[in-house]
Amino acid sequence: MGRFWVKGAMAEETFQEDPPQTVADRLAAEALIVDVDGFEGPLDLLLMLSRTQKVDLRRISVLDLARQYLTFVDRAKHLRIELAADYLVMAAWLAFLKSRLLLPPDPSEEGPSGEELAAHLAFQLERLQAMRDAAARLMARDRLGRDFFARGVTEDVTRVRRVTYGATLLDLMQGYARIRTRDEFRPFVMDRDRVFTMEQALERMRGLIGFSGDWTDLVSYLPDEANADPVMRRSATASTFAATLELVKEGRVELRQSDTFAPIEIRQRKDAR
Amino acid sequence: MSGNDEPGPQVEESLFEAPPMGEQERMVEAILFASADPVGVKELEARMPHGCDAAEAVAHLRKRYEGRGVRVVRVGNEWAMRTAPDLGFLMQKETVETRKLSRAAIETLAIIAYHQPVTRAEIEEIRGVSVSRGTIDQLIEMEWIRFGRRKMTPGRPVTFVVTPGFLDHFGLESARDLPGLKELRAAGLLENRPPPGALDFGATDGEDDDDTEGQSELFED
Amino acid sequence: MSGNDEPGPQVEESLFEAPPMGEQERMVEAILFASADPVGVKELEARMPHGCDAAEAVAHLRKRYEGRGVRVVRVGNEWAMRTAPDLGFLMQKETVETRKLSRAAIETLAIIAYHQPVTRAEIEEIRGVSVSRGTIDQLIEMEWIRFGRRKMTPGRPVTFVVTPGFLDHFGLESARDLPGLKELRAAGLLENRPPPGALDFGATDGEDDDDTEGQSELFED
Repeated sequence: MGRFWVKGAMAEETFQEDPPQTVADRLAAEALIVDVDGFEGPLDLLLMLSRTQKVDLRRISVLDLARQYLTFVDRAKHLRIELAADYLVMAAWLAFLKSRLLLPPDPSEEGPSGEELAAHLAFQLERLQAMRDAAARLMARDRLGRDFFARGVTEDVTRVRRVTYGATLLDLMQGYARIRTRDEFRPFVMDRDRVFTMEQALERMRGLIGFSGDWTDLVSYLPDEANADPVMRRSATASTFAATLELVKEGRVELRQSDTFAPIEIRQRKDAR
Repeated sequence: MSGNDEPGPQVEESLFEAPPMGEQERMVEAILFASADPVGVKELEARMPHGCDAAEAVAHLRKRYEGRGVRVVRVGNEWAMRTAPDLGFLMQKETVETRKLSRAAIETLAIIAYHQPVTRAEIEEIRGVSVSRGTIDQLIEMEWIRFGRRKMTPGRPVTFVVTPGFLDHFGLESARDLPGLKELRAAGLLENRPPPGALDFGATDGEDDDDTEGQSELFED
Repeated sequence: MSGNDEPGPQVEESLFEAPPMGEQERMVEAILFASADPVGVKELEARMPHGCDAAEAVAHLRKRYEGRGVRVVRVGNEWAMRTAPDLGFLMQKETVETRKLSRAAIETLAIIAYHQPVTRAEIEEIRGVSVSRGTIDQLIEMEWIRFGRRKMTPGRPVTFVVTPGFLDHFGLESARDLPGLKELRAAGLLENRPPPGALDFGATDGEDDDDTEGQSELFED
């Protein structure tokens, strides 16, 4: 912990005299902020800030870095530049880390020490830098089609043409995705297999009504299938009722109900043609 | 061939001193190898450093390849490298024409890979259309699918499974390594997002713990 | 290969006596020469007469081409002929413009190459930002990365690994030959250290348990 105290104190001084300085400094600070689009996330920004320490990443002062980052975020706020949420999450975390590094450890407190957290952050930065370097080395290698070349033409010495069919994993996965998404987006349709339509009910009623001389409960007109299957029964009841209304409108049937929820009864109109 | 700095009036000439013949031969070799078409001496020299004698280099190269599996041959006024005619019988594979599998075949194959062992009726149910006999036959002939064991359901229908040859072709250790739908989506292979609350098949992976917000952030950019 | 199983083993052997090694070398030369893509020993032998030792023939051939304008190079488990890199300057005409990769794509590619097999969450943890959908998609499309086997951690997330095409493009014999790999590993920079305590930002934890082992598995075999 002591190490961080000392470094922290030094950093405090340098940072106290930071804000009101020369125009050049302020321009630099602003350039930094305007550049924020160029950073790929908070870790990238931290890595850039860490370069100002001009030391091996392994010996970086995470406390200084935390301060620099928090200053950066403050300036961004001051200049009313909106930072993405992950920059602010990192700021909160670094503020927490800073307090852990500055305060003597509380023995009653659980969890990793500030130094452990700082060490991990340093590790992450070093690893990111290492990957950047590795990427650069990779891209600088001699490359096929740029530095070395494959045979320019593959020969058809004997023109034995055999057709094979091929597919890539990508084709396969896209094919599967296509099927599955098509399922997901199946337009909503009513499944009509257990439905007694009004047209069916009307047809049935037209046939039956001629035989009913007197008041008869509507329910007795339901088709036989309706008795076995409750879903069908619900559908048939509704459609038969609707069909009855249609027949009343046509003047072929009379309809009555003695009371709320009492059975609905129908009979053929005497004067119907 | 770099810094031999002979002073005097010949400076310009020595600056452009041609590389040794062995080096020129290498150059001709590389150019003829990589070119799709035969190359003439004039073009060779235009591409090589100043002062090279491409004709001589070609002659050397030609000699070097005498009796080898590859030869330097003259095509009109130009030069090309060709495999030796007596080895033509080895070349059959090079003339194989690869065509994309039909969409029906790819979809059928994908369903078998993801759902194996799967019956023909099940494939048809998933695809929503019937599967032609030819499609299945083609996949069997390619040795990408084979018959699995019969299903213990009425009619005991045969099932289909993918073969080791399939895994080999697609660079998979096992069919279980096929990415789930969610992962396909994460990899950007799925354009559409499901309606909210849609069924979530495929793998659920630890990396998507903080789903709702993480996802939109990740994939909506 | 027909149906002559009567006369005994000797006859069969002599029937299929392998050609002399010099001839085998010519055959390998012709096959590798004619193919733009790397060819494996198994395929070489499948195309050569019965009894050939393609691996040995390749070794001879490789030696023969040492220092020439064209070389025999190893790509993963396969072999290919490629022009010598120092002659690239002669080939402006053949140069194919590779698609410019974004910085994110380049970094993601490097992370996959050095950390493979690696999950998306691990890539994000290393880069400190989420991986956009297009990046992985692009790398898969270029056939530089593919899905590896699933990680045996909660959620069984898919992993990414680099392909033989990647090795070919960057002139690597195997993933073990990645520049600086040893140093990076020695420095512990390829470890996937979980953040201390629960206070991690960025990616989620819990899937990095058996990491070291996955890595060594890949590079050490």
